[in-house]
Amino acid sequence: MTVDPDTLAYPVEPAPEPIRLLGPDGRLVDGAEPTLTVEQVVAAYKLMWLSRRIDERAFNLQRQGRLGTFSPTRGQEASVLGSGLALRPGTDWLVPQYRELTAMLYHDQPIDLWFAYWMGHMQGSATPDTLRILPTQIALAAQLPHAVGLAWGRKIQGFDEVVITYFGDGASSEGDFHEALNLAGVTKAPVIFLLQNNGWAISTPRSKQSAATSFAARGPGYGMPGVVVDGNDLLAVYEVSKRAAQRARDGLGPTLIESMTYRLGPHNTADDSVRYMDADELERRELEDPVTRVRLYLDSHDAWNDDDEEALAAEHKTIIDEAVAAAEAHQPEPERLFDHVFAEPTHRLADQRTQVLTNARGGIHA
Amino acid sequence: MTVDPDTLAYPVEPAPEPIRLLGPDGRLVDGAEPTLTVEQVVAAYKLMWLSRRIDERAFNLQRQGRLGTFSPTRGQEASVLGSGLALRPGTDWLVPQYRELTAMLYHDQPIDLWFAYWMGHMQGSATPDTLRILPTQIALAAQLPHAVGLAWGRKIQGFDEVVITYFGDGASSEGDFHEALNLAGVTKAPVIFLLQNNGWAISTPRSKQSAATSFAARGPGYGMPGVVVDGNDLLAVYEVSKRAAQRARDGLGPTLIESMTYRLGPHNTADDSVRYMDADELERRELEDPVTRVRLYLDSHDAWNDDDEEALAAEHKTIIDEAVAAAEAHQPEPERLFDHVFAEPTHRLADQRTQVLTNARGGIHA
Amino acid sequence: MPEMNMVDAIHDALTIAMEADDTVMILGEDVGANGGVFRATDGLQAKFGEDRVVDAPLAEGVIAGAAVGLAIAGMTPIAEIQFLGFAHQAYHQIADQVARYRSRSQGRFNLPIVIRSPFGGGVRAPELHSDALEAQFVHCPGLKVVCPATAHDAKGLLLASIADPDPVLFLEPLRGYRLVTDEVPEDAYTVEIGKARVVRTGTDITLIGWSAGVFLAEKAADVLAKDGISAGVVDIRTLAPLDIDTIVAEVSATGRAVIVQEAAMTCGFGAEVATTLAAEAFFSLESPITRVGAPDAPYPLPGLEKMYIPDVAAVVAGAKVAMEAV
Amino acid sequence: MPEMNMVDAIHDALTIAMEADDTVMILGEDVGANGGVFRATDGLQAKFGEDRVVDAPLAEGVIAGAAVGLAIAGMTPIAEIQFLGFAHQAYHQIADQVARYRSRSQGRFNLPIVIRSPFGGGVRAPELHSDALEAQFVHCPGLKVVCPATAHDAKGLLLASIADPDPVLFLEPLRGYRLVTDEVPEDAYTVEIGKARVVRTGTDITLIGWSAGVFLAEKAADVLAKDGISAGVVDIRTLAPLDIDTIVAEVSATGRAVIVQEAAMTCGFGAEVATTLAAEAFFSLESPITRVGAPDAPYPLPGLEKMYIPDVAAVVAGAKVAMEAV
Ligand SMILES: Cc1ncc(C[n+]2csc(CCOP(=O)(O)OP(=O)(O)O)c2C)c(N)n1
Ligand SMILES: Cc1ncc(C[n+]2csc(CCOP(=O)(O)OP(=O)(O)O)c2C)c(N)n1
Ligand SMILES: [Mg+2]
Ligand SMILES: [Mg+2]
Repeated sequence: MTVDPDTLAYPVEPAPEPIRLLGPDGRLVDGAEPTLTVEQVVAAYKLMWLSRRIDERAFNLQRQGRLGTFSPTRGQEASVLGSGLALRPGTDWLVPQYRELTAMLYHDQPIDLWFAYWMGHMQGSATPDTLRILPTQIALAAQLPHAVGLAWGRKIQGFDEVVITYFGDGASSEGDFHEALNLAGVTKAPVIFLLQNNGWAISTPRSKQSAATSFAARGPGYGMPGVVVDGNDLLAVYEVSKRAAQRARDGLGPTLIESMTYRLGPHNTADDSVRYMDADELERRELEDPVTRVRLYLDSHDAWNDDDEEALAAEHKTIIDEAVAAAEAHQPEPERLFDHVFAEPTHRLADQRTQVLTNARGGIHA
Repeated sequence: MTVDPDTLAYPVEPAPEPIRLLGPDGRLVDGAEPTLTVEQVVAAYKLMWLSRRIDERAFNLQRQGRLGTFSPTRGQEASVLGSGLALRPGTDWLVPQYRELTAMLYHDQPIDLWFAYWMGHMQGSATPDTLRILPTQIALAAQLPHAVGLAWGRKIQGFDEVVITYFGDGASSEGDFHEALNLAGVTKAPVIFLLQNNGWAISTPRSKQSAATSFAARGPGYGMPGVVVDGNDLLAVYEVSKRAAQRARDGLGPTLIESMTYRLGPHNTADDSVRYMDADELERRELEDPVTRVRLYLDSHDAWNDDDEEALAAEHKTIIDEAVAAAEAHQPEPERLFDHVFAEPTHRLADQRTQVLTNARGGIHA
Repeated sequence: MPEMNMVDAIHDALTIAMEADDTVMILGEDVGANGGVFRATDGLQAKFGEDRVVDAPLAEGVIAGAAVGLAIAGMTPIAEIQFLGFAHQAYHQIADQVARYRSRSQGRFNLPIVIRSPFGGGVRAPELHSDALEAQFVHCPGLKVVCPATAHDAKGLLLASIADPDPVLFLEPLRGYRLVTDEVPEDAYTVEIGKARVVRTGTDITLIGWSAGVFLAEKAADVLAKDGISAGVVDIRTLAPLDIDTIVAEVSATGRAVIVQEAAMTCGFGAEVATTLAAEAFFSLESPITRVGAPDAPYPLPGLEKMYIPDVAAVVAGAKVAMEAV
Repeated sequence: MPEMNMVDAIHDALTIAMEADDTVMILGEDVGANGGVFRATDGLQAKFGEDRVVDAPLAEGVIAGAAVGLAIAGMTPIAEIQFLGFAHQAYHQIADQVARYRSRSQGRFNLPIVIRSPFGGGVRAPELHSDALEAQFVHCPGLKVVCPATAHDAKGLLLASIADPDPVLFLEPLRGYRLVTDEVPEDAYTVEIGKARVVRTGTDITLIGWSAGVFLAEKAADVLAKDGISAGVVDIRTLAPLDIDTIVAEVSATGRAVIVQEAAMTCGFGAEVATTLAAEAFFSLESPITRVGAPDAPYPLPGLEKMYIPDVAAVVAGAKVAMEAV
């Protein structure tokens, strides 16, 4: 027993230094021992660029009125891909929010469906059965309980699968965050909570989101470790995620990873971030661009050159052109409104379906 | 920056020792320096007994069908009173759940209204304007956001007031807990979160409620310190609460206190705890009864004797008899259904009111 | 056939479902050693183990939300919300996740979830334990809402709900748990979701209810019979989907209808029934449809609940109004 | 009188209220430097300070729940929920705390809270941003629900809501924010909560709507006029309390009614209006009341929303059905 009543069993402490293997200059930090091979890093680098180019195309399409409101992953490619790489596509599960494109690409997300979804075509929601990615989640943090249930349910059935779920610094304030992490702790669910701290929730800065010096400090309050990593360092994010996945597979339960990254631009296509973001800060952050960092690393290994870069750009253009064309080819299929509400439509729904499909207008009367 | 990817910035650590000044044997722990005077402890002791006797009476009345389902405070008197003592009745605010009778008594809760409420009389809800106790809250943890808003709102207006809110280990799993503590951290609201860890949420043991080794570990995740105290030690609970109140007044914001106590009996009058509670464990816990502990302490100071005890019992009997009689004198006042829905009843409500008050039956037709 | 009360019938259905299918699991507050605060899951944890009957942490949101993930994982989760009032803590998960997941994934992820919850008043419970909130959930596309009024239907509809590939909110009338007793077949059987039950036919007026409202309607029909009024009773039984045809058929025969809901009047499920009925049986109606319900006030403390929730006299009074209007 | 769009009218009301009363404060997501995602609070933080215009952490439950405490503390909180769909995350606080606190404390603690939120579809927003969920809140005793359809009413009703000693859910038609423009007096004024607005009188049929439903009703009335049908339009304006007398008066004159809701049909607010209207105007009704609304399916992705939410043609079609039935 402690007798001093001034004892704070859990004082507020300064934020820890994030784990980093690769510096913004593309050099390994002293003592760093990355386990990703250079070939793997090359593959990752390609995906990061693909992701960024899809982002750019989507942004342009939105400006042309050909795509709806969407949130780019720009700046967070290392954060989402480094973690996604630690899981096995088709075996392990990705439970996304909406800003994890790079990880989804690694886990076989069809690009045309991605475009279709953000264009507002419901066809984009119909993903292949082999894809172990849950639907994009618009309600912040609402996917966290799903991730826990999924991980727990697969574990109950004896499967050796890991679930990773992504969410932002803003979403971490929702009650769902708390309830989900607490249940994960109790059930020792094999799940990784990848908190992408990108500094902003739309216009709300990190400092107003929580007085916690680190979000990862919340882990022990649920009986799980909290890890802080440089989210713009692909190698570091991979290493900590790999370890979290291993712990999950070993029956040691969940891990909370706070990935320190930065949103390099507006929240989404509807956002005017000039209203609240400091231009100098943004410029400074651009220097920590996770894609550049990997390029510098590959340069130092003579594993990539400008010709490769050009070839890649051309390849990506083709891929994206095709995906966009496929996505834009979708026609409205109004039956999609009705056919997946239940396995069998109710009488009422069947009547409403007839009305909508018969008349070329919106809504119904009764 | 940290280079070792095995670094867990926040590992799961064993629970800390709670702060204790007074042992179960009624002796001060070596080095303990309580600041409550013996006279104050005598006054507290009386309240603890009053609380326990009200509990007992209520339990009996329930068994006779004269009172509804209610949850006794038995075993948690030191936990709620020690903390309640650190605040100023009529100045500071109590935001209760439903198991904080002893603290409410110190903060001037009229006993007859307490009985009336649990008897189901709406008159019991009409507390005097001077009482700084919010209504009993049945929805678990729902009062936590209110406590934060209240503390914050009084602070904005320049008042020097502190809010304490009570809730259980079970309630701590609700999303409201998380959202409230996080907002309190950000606003530096002068509020004390007094988590009564009594080992149970109805039949759910602490071990199934959370994998956290300590609930207090959650404090830093909201930018506030977490304190662990022996909740059956009146002196210790008082000391840590006093310090938390002082921090709040000093503008340092909220504190999370985990008060380690035990529910000495069933959850409520409808609960059959034999189904899930271990009888031996309960017996062992009875030995840590917080009331006995204070009596032993007073004995060692020659501050209380059996005559005092007898006189007190008689005094309490009179008080409780009177309160029960007053509570039972209430007649149903059906207008109470309608008159406090809005400042002015809507037309529809006024019509419904007439219907209910005119006809001696339940419900309405339209 | 054995007589059984409603909570035993529910217990029976849960046992049958868990025996028949390993993926069926129960999660909720106090469902384990305690067997649920009303004993609906009594002994099931001992029988099926801690993996299949789980005392969840106290958080309704994640009870419903984890059920989504469990269902995707291949389980058949039966979540218990201890009292329906606390389903508000999970409303975002129920309305926007549980109910919409099949549609969101365009058929890929169907969720065979049942959310069981007792609801309704009349047992002098503390605040927030007694509200009849069914309408708030019927107005959630993608969710079925089932409300049995007999032990027989409780068992058959619960087994149908568990077998249903889509999410069902299964609402149990708290005050009927032990009071309602009727004949319940021992074996497994299902009652079709989407079919109302004609409790009795009448010639003068039709009383329409669900859950505890049926208890009132039946008693009111007895009282009306003494006054020479022949009142039929329809138990809607499943609110979503609604079997309007049965209701229209009955009301077309009598020309008059009373709808009994326990909930606060405005925007209750009675309004939906009345509107649909008025649209479909407009020319058979001889008098305005009467609704019986609670006032538009928060559910009071126990001392006033008898004045708040509708009783038999209110249904009789409503029926007389409908009979008198020409 | 200046012309103003709806979001400017709301901004104007907020400014007036904050200037007039130091206790008025705004809290919500992105209401500060960003001025709200629709700019309803543009510049208010700069003007009134960070204590009075607060960027809350991202948690709707505690935005509503803290408002309870702030109100008890003597503040007049105006909480913004960024999109009504996310009020589900706060449903337990709104339905059981905000709405019931006065009654729970038997009059001691009244809560002068306004919860503002944009709602409804038609702007191709992402999932869960477009639902018309008003009925889920009308069925919460203790809550007022206000739904302006014009800039004029938005300002006047918002000022009335802020002045109201009780909680008001103030719902703003998202797609009308910039599209709806009308004359708005510069000074402070209030529009009474609980009074419907007769937009135009008709002789053949009455179209009844609220919020964006009024936009449709007005256009439909124009179309019907070309077909020789004289359609009146009533803007319900405040759903709770409901001004049924105005509606009954209009419908009694025409004998026919169409109710336009944007929400999914079943259990929407239209059912309440239809039921009450049918009960009170039974003998004037020449044909069944027709409801126009969305199907009972989750709100789709933008590509299908035009087929989902009712349009002018649907209202016209509904009116024709009501005209044809004899
Ligand atoms: C429950 C809920 N509340 C509000 C919103 C509106 N909204 C969309 S994104 C966003 C900010 C999210 O911030 P964060 O979680 O940090 O993720 P980021 O966008 O930075 O990746 C808000 C408030 C929402 N989608 N869901
Ligand atoms: C939101 C909510 N969910 C469920 C309940 C039902 N319930 C009442 S008390 C209780 C257990 C509470 O445990 P804890 O928070 O530890 O408090 P204690 O009773 O031990 O003081 C439960 C589940 C409730 N009142 N509110
Ligand atoms: Mg963010
Ligand atoms: Mg407890």
